[in-house]
Amino acid sequence: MTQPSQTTTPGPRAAGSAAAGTATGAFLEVRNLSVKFPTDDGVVSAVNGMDFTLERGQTLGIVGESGSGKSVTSQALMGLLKGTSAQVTGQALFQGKDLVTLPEAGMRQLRGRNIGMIFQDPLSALHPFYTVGHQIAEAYLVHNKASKKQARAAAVDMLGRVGIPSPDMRFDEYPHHFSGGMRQRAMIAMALICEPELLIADEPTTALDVTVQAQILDLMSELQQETNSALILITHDLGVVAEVCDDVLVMYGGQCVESGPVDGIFYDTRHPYTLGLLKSMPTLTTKSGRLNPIPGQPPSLLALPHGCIFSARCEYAALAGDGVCESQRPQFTTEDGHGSRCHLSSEQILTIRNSR
Amino acid sequence: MIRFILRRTGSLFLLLVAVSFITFTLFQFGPADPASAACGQECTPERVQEARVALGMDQPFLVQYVDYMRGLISSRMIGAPGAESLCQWPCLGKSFQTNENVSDIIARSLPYTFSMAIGALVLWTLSGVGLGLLAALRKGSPTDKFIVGAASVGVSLPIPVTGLFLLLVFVNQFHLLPFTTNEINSPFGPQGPWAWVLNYLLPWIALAVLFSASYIRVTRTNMIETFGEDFIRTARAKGLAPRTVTFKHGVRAGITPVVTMLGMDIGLLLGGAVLTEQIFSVPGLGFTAVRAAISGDLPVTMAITMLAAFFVIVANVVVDLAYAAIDPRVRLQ
Amino acid sequence: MKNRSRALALAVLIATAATGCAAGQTQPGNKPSAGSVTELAPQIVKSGFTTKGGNVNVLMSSDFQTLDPGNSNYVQTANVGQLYYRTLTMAKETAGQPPTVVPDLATDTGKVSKDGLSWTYTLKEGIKFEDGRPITSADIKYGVERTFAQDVYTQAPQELNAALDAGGYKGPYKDPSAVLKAVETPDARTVIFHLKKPFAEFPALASRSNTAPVPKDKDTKLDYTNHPVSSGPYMVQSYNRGKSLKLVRNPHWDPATDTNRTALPDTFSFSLSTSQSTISQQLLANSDPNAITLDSNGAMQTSDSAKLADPQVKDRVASGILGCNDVLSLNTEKIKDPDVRKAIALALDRQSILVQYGGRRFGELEQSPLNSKMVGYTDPGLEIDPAGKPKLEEAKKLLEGKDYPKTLTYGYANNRDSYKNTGTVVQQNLKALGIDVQLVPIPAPNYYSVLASEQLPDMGRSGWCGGADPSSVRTSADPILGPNNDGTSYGFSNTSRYFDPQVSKAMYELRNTAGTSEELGKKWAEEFNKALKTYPIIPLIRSHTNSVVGSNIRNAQVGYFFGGIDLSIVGVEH
Amino acid sequence: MTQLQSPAEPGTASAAPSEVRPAEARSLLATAWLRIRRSKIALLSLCVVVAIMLFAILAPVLSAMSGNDPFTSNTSPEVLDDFETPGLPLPAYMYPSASHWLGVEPGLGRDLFARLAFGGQVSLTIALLSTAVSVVLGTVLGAAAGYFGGKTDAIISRLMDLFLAFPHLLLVLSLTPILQSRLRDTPLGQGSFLPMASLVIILGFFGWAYLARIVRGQVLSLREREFVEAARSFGSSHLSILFRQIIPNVMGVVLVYATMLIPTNISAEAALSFLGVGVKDPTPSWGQMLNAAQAGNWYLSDPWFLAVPGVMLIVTVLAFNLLGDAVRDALDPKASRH
Repeated sequence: MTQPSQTTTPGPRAAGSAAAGTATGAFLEVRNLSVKFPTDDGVVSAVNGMDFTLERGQTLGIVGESGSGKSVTSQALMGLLKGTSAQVTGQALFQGKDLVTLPEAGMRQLRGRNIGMIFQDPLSALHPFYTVGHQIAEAYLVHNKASKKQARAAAVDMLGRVGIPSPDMRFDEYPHHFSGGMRQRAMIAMALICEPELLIADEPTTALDVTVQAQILDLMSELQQETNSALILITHDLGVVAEVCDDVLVMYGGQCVESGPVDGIFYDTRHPYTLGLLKSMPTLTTKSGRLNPIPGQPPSLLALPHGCIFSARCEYAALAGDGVCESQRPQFTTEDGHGSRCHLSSEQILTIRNSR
Repeated sequence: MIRFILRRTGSLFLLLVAVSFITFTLFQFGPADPASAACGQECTPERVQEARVALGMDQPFLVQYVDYMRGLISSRMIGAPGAESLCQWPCLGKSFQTNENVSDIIARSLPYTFSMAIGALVLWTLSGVGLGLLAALRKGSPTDKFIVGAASVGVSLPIPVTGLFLLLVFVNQFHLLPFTTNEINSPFGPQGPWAWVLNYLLPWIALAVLFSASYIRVTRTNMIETFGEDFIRTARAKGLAPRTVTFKHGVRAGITPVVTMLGMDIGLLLGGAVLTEQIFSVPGLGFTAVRAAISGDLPVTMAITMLAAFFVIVANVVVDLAYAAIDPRVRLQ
Repeated sequence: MKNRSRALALAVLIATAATGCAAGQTQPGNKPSAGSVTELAPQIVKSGFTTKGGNVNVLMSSDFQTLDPGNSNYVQTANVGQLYYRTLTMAKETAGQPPTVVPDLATDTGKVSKDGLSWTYTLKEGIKFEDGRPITSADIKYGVERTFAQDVYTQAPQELNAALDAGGYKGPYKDPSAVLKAVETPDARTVIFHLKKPFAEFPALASRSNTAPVPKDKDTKLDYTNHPVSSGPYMVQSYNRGKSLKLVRNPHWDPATDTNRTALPDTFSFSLSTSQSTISQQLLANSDPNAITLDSNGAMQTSDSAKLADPQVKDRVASGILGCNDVLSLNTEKIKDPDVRKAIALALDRQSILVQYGGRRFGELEQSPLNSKMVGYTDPGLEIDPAGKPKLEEAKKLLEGKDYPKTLTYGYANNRDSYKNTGTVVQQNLKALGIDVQLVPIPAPNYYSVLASEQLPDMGRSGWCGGADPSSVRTSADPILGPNNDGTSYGFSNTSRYFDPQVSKAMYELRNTAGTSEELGKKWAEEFNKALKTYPIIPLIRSHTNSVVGSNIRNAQVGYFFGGIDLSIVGVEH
Repeated sequence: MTQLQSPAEPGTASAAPSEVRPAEARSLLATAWLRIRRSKIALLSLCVVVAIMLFAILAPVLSAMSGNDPFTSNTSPEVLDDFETPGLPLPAYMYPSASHWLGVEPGLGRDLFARLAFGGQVSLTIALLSTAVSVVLGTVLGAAAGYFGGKTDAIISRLMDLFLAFPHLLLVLSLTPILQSRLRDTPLGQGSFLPMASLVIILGFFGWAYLARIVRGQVLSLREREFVEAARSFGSSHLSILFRQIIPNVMGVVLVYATMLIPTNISAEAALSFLGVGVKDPTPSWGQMLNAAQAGNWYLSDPWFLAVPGVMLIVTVLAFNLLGDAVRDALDPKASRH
């Protein structure tokens, strides 16, 4: 990574648009996706109108603080919210099928085979009572007509591919016998055993230590290239994003506040929140860069503000004038495949960026 | 594993010694004097003294205790000088009331207690776990609310009230069920399994209502918690069928606290369901123990108390082993 | 549950279960005016039956404490014992009457020497044990010897032994060389008993189970209960403790030697663990036409009493008065003034107490703990109302200007509600006299030893079942209010601690007086009534028993002494 | 010091889901109260509990209003049948009427309303006091075991094992008469105090082990927390740390357990008195009334006699149970979210 420059030069991999365009026939197209949870205390609006598209071979990073709705988005895509009290609206077209309206039975066919998912904490995400191998073979058996022996062979092979030494022996071990990194490799093996076209990784490295993080990220990139699958990487670690992603989507309060090619986000930042995120990174060159919270509290999802969701914490809200930030929700405006949701003009943003 | 079992057996032994010693000691301070109970209205001090000899109560306290405990290790002679008789191992003494071997009394009472325990157990486990699971799966639905409400009422039903109510309605008023008879104490008896079921149905229901209510609550809470676990999400993300997710991944993990509870309850119940046996006149261990406690029959009280404690402790060990079978993480230790 | 304790000690009988009734006389619906019911006629179910054969099912809520005649103080054992052991004489039951003493193994009820100190019995010929061996005088003597080993047999009956001049004899076990000189066996058919003092009722003592023959080589000591060797019409075929007992005919029993037992059924099957409520429901519903019960009070619960008048049930109720009665015993050392004791007696609402015992079907109010059927009985003429109504004004008048205890304790055995409830009624009644009564529960098994100890409550319910000879005044009067062995103080079972220099001395002297039962009975009754008029005890309830039997059962009578169906004459239609 | 205490976050309160509401630093009890107020069932059960308490407390007043007391018997033939079923109340007296609000009992003809009210006093006093005994014993012993560790812990833990393994009811059955005979000559053993004192001691003594186990677990983790470390470094004594730092921080768990223990103890009193070893006539308690209903099979001919204490007992236990659930949900949101 070099120093951020002011010129926006979309990287070669940023061909696909992350904007709200109508790229009909896209591999994955999400339109106006919203998720609400009714609770005792009122309706929690976790995701409020997400739009993005993704093509095979691409990696999309979704970034945001905890509670910004990124995990809920991924779960909505996996159909994991079906059968719960969550209300999911909008569209998520995956190879033409709408994942939002697809019934559970249909969704189940896709899960694991077409869409794989890697979870944050592999220790809790793996079943403690079954061997690692069993759990991977099980994933294989759901979608393949195969004998247990074949499933075992496939699982052992996969364990080997994700870099687990003597996989045949480790097959019969339990998750608690594995180290953290090994467990995450096993998780990845499980997610990839049916070679899905779309892989969603929900904070895959958060629970791991730094050296292992890098190995896991490398492994994921490698495997993605091998299978030419699409990858959604959910993280709050901008370092990870910079390293792996083609496009980036920044979430705040259940909304996308900025999205675009990775270089654009880093060097042509267009939203004060993203700026804040970047500013809070100690240095971009260290991989351990964690987000230090921006002053103030994230908005209550029970009652979102009428104006810009970020206005309460935005240092520059006054610059827009007329209290427009407090009263009016800004539109998502796209320019060169790089969009943001802010009342400030690009000049004002530029000034702010330069003044840092 | 062997060390684990050895250690548990060791502590089991110590606990039993403690339990027996406490029971034995307490009895010495009891208001009921078995010796003077033996001769009733003509209890001259001389006769009481003779009765003490007959019951072996003329010996010092510790000698009595050691003698009693010796019977657990080998056969021993019991009785007044010149009229001793052999008490076969395991010797739990002889009843002050009938001079019967206590082990025979216990052997006689056990089938009743087993009959009570088994049926109630099956009834409440099936209904408790089943309804708890159903409520967890339908969380928030009217079904769930109804089950939770019924469970709240269920745990609040004291056995004496339910027991007497069941007797009043089913036996006395509407003659739907026969009076419990002590002739039946196993499903393999001459009267057949159906008579056995009818005979014990009311006590089973009285027990099961209370127990299944708490099983519903524990199952529901644990299953809801388990269904919220990450590994359930993982299982769904693999594309597993809901049934597989629920039972193979969910129930297996969520059922462990229920297994613990079940083990402890079995242990408790095998020691005799005192209240239920009393209300339905089932001469199991609890019933026998109450009779013995009232009439000052120390050997019987002692033996049943120890046996009950033994069941609880063994149940503890079995629960631990079951845990190890269910949860591989426990095997490590 | 309430009637669990069937430990009716035989000789100096404890009345723990003291209930009875006779439904015969009173018509349901026609409420008798208070006081009109003095005694209810006994009812025998279908008497005059003579057909042999069949099986009788005897339902019991728990096992016999013992079947060993040498270790039994229990009426149930005595009742079933008629079937498998015989004694020198026998107390033959007649419903509603004290039993009559008749010869059994002996040819007569005993020949007394002139000084009244020796009784001689001659055994009948042809009497045999179940193994065919003839019964000899040695077997009788050994039976008596065993009952001296009280350190082995805690329930060994002692009335006979107490009368014998036995020295310090302690039974055949501890010191096998010791000899019981008080019983002599000059030949195989003669038994002579030597007494300390004359005892006119000795034939009744000879009917006690002490004189049941026990073959020495078959004595298994405490295990003898598992198979007592039969000398009677039936023998033990199988005995499953706590569950069942089966008696079958003893082939060596010769009916020619035994006119007391009709022994009609071929077998008796005892079920030993059916709950009381089940027994009463089964009998009321006639679900087993061959069934009877030996449980006290016919296993009836208080609330079952209304069903006894049911037409389906009425003809199957055997009922009769019992020898047992309950009194309220006052501690005369605490309540010294006879007027105060009389005031307490007058203030009692005995009718309410009867209700606590289950009402008129289960007992009747009595004016004396002695029974008018006893030989030599006279009425004491107490001023308590025969109908049980309190005489509060008279009571208050008696107390005027007196200094009397303002708080008293009432002790009761904690095994029956009627005892406790009696206390509640007493508490209520005495409140009117300004006396505060506290109820003190006492563990039932130790009740009488507490009454004999320093913890004696000021008042207590006490029971009495007729003594060694239920037809004799003496064997009741002496233990209830008599002095101790040397005449210097109150006697051991005299729970009111009554001791009057004159009256007690007279009683003491009567003990040494020889004479017929009738002569002595009158004298005893006279002294006893003198004592009674100072109200050391207040007569309460005489018990009745109702025992419902199955519809095939014949000759069912309730024994005055046994309180249950008399097994020696019962029969069954088959 | 005070500052160190205030952020006390006793494990239970920290679980407020961050997606729902910002974690505001509300006090434990205030939060709990807010939650209880929001639940209709919790409010209703609270009202019922308060009403039952008042009923018991006001027993002398209420029964005086009805013109009866719990001890006066009335066995006159106008009240109780004296022939067909001797002792059974005549219909006019069996059921509620103006003179006897809940009718009279069979056998002795005492006023059922007065006995129910006074019985409530006895039953509830026993349940509350024995709960208090268990809670104090359990908290102190559990906290001591967790805090001091080592030998203290070993001894207390073994003791807990022993208490949990013992067949309680059997032991209590043989223990209660012993205790009662010991207490008889002490001030505690006078009149109706006797059964109450013995039951309080026995139920209290047998209820602590389970709570102690829970508290011990909590304290084990608390012990390593900063504020305890800090107090220790300031040189506070063990006792002061135990009572000022540790125990206040386990009060949430203790409160939850206590509210659940009350109905258990109400049932236990009923069970023991029913078996005849607890409260005995003439002292009324709900268990004693059940015992009286079963004695002589009265409940078969007079079911109302069983219904009065039975329904009262069920309603009370149910109300306390529901309240206990509400308190637990309120204090332990992790459990309540389900």
